[in-house]
Amino acid sequence: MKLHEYQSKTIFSRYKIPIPRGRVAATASEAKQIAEELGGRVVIKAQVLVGGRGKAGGIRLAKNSKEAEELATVILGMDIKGLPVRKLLVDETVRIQKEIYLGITNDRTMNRPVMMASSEGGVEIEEVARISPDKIIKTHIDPLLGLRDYQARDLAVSIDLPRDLWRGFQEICHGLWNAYSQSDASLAEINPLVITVENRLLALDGKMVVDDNALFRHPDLADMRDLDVEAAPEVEARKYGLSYIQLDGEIGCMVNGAGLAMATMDIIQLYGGTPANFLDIGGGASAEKVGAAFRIILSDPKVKVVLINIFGGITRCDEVARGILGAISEVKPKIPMVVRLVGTNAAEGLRLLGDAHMVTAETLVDAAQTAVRMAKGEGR
Amino acid sequence: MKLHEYQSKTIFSRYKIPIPRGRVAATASEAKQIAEELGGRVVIKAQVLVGGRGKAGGIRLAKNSKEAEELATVILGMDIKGLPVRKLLVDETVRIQKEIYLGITNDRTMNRPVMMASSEGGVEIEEVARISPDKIIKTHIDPLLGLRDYQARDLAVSIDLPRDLWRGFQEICHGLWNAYSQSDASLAEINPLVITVENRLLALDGKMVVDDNALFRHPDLADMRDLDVEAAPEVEARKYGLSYIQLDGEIGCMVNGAGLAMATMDIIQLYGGTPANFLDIGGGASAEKVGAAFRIILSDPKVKVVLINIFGGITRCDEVARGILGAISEVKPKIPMVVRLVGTNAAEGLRLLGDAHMVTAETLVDAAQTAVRMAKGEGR
Amino acid sequence: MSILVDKTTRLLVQGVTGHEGLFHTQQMVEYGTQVVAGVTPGRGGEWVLDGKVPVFDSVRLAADYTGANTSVIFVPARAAADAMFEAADAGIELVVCITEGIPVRDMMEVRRYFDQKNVRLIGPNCPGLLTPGGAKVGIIPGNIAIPGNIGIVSRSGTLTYEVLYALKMAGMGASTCVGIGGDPVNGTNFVDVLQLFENDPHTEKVVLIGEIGGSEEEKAADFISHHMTKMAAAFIAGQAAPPGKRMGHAGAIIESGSGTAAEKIRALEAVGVRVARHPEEIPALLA
Amino acid sequence: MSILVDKTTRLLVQGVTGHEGLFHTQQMVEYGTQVVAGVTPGRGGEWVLDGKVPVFDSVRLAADYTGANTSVIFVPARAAADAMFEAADAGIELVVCITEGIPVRDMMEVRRYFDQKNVRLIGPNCPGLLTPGGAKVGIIPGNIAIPGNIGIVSRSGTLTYEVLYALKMAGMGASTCVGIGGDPVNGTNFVDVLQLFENDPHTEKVVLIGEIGGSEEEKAADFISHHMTKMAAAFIAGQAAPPGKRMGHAGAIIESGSGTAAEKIRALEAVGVRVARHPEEIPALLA
Repeated sequence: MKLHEYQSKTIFSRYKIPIPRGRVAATASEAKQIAEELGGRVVIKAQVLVGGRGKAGGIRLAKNSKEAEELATVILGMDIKGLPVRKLLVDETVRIQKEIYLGITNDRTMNRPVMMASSEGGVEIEEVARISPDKIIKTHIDPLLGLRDYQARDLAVSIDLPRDLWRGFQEICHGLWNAYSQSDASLAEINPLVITVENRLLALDGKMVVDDNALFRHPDLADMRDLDVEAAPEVEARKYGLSYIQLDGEIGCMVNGAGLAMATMDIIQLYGGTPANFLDIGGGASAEKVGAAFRIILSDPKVKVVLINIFGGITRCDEVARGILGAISEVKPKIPMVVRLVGTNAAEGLRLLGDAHMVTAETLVDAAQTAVRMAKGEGR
Repeated sequence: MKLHEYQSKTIFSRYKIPIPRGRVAATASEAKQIAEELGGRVVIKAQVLVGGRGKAGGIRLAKNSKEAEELATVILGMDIKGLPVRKLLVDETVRIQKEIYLGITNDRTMNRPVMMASSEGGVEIEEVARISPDKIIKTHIDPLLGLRDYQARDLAVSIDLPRDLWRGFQEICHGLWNAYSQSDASLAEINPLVITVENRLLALDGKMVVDDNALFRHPDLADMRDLDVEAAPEVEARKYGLSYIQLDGEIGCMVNGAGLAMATMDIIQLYGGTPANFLDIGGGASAEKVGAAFRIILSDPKVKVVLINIFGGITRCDEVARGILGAISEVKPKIPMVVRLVGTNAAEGLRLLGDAHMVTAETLVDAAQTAVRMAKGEGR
Repeated sequence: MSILVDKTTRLLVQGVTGHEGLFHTQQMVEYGTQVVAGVTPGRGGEWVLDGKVPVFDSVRLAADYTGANTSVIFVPARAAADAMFEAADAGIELVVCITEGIPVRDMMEVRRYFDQKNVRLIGPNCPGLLTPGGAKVGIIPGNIAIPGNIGIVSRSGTLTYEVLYALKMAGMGASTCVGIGGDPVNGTNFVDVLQLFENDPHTEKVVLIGEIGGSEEEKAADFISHHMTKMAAAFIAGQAAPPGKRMGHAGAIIESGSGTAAEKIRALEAVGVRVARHPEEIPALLA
Repeated sequence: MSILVDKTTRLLVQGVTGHEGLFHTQQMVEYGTQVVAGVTPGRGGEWVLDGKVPVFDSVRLAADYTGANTSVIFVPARAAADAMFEAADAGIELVVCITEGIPVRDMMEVRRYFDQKNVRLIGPNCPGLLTPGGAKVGIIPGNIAIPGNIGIVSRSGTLTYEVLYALKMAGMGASTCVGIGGDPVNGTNFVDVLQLFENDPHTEKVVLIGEIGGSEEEKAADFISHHMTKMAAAFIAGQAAPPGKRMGHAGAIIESGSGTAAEKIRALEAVGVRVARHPEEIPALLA
């Protein structure tokens, strides 16, 4: 789960990481008032969970509170990469001497977190990694020991930070590590971490991504979720324990198991079709779950055919077939469907569906080819 | 550093360990007032840092607040094993179904903490260890992992705790572990941990010992130190960076190094004398340090001779000799002294002291035998 | 005839009285696996499955009484890390964790501890192990595979069943099928299992089923190139997956442009592995 | 001729610019030890001792530039654990920590980490190592010992000097003297060092200097009885010490009636170790 800049920075400040003075605003008049409190000159930042806010005009400098109000009105009316701007962060302005980078993420090759620092801050770290990878200094953190002080110091040494800033930098490193590990984050990033002309370190921008699986330990973080970020059907799917991702194609997919769901998308593509989504219905296949899956798939107007691919292992295929029939009688989809059932009691399941005049297939190849043909309007 | 019962229980309650309602009192009228608040019937417990308070009459039950005041007056007038009672803990009374034991200490053989539980609570754990060692269940805690939940559960299983109390017991185990590790304790003990007739778990008595070396991380705990516990000269010695322990003998010792200080006591005993103290003056031997050491040794009226045993390694013996002479001219001790210097520039040091008419010795054997003879009034 | 589990495996089930745990314990017993004990704290002294399996309050007690050497875990995600530590500390040699949705931080701690203790962990978020005709430890349906000489290792669940079933339909059997799970941080990886298959005299060919995310398939390719003599075929799921999106499995994500199916297929083909275009093609590639 | 340190030791000093660190670095250099680097964060690029020893900001940099393989630590107690982790993570093989007063919790974490990494730690709260005529790593005065064939291992500082000096006065020399320190949780213990002496062809006899507290002397007795062929003498300090009081060293305490000098002497004598009544008796016992 991604957190907004203002949420991330609030968490950082709890861990003693210095951030600019500022507050979040939902209206232009709030923005004006905050600007007044901060002395007029402020930076107004759209709070949307996508990169490239600046280029899209979502970050603007206001010279006084009146201008702050005007700019806030403009930015609150924007959509950035499809996401509506509902909140603004109004921060004091800062005079910058230098921008550096500091972040933590999980390195899955090493099975441990890695802290990264770079003297090249203010640009995307992937960009730095591409152009000058030697400018990114990494130190892996032992998950049982946590960040050691010497590691933070080594980063300061390696990015050639002036010595009078080492102590403060080390404290920020520890703050970021504590914020990261105590929030079960998978990313915590300060970019840029600036050195002001007054020679202070300040976290100008912040980003955190939290492990969804750990939200049960963090009800406060779970409450921060911004539903605007995700497509509505993805939110709906999660309610039913379904894993759904919308794509651009024409063939809707309903599959049990994530690997098999990917393989189903792949084979559709292999035979010249385009998958409309990834959808894993998980274990079992109750009429309720299948029904919800149908509704979600069909909410995408691009879908021309639905391909149902179920491997009956522990779940018996005849039960799955009955679930599908129940859901269909409720949802009444108006587009064709291809069903492939395989495994335990597959024959019985296919017979039940065939009796209901559904298109059935025995192999994955057959199912995919049929779906592709039907999507192209070629009939079975 | 040992903490009082009331201090330990305050810390426990911060870690969600249930304790009886109650408060600390320094006067009888305070005790009366607390008893009134608690409904009259209370238990009054002397806060002294020695075992056996109960047997000494330091723990009494009051049926009402008037009796609480009377008993408080009595107990505040007591000395228990030489320690004056300056504070009382006034706790609500509790109806007890069963007493169990729960504690953590460091197992130096295993280099890790060990949590111990026993169904035999309310008596000293050493006593249980002697009589029925199989009644003490132990689980070692990995210092990098901390207490795992299954370990707490295993203890509950092993001491045959009723199942409906497991959850609460596990929470107390975690609370005690957190109190222990976050306070840098070397002992944290709940004895007894009682099951009340209402079937609740309650920490009736508590004991904590904190690692002196870690007090720099815990200014709040350092403030809890009770200077009444230690003999005044030991407190004085710590001020000067000296390590001093008073004993019952006649020969005062001043030595550099803990091992050599013990060996000096041993050899005095070997030759029929009795050491009056352990004293390690540490590295160097400035006139100030030596002077403080003299004053502390001489504050013990039993001391008849002082034996100074210095190994000059990095420190040169002639410098030590000058320090001794300086201190002597200031303190002017009236009892005889035997000085042994060995190592770097020992000859020069001994010459300086001999010139000042002090008894000098070259070997430890000689020094010890001379001191013993002098203590017995046999002259050199 | 197999790796990791067989008829001599003495299995203990953590979370045996839960809905999932009990159902799959029955399946495992029916398959012929020696399920010697179950663990559910607070339920010690009971028996499940009509007196077939005794329940203990802790892994240590269960292991002491029954000599269990392998454990399979069905406890909820929030208790799973503790269950793994409990198994490792009780001297269990092989721990198979079926549980899905365990926080990554927990798994990093577990992995760190297991590495150092030299206890083998399979999973989490995996279907477990099946040695057809020998033992079933986990949730792979027993009836979709027959004994044989093909070793299968996979990050996926039903996709693996698909392959096992396709092999069975083609009259081909498996020595052991190992589901290593779809989480970004897990225990045993492809290379570990390939090594075991390479050393197993009864495995003649291997099938690797990978997916997008991470670089374990690339490491497997490297291992195959330098250390394997046996024939290998593979399938990689996720060719049609978009970047930056988690495809169901926590580990199945293309990040910063790396971990794509194309890269993995290239790496495997470069070392002579035959990569199937779809799962049903696997039997033909092994023929 | 020695164990652990000799003329080939490439030594790095952590805390080299502090008062103690600088003084003892000079002593070590004068003794002939190869001190190749010092570390004080924030002082990298400077030189100490008239340009003899370069200072680095971190152990990793120092080790990379100078090939240091051994480190001696003089940093304050609150930074000592971090210094030990830093040394271990930088690939230093032998870490000698002189610092006194380190919290026990820190040392338990350090010990746990070092055990697993297989890095050798001597100390903390110890005088370090002296191989007379070879190298001095720590604070043992160089002039109180001569080269020879007696291995010495001790929990104490000045008491050890006393023994070294007594041996020198008797014309007897040491192969290596190892001060393992007086803390309750430390790195290398008696048994580890005895094992090294047993395997060292140039050590013919050993002296063990113990004290009250713990049970390392008993373990040493057990080891001597089963694994040592070389002659051993010992002295145990604290026969006159009262129970329940810490005698200066954090580890020197008789707790719950165990860890007494009498027990330890009994254990050693029972396996044929000659135990001196006082330190000056040692040379006679070895003759």
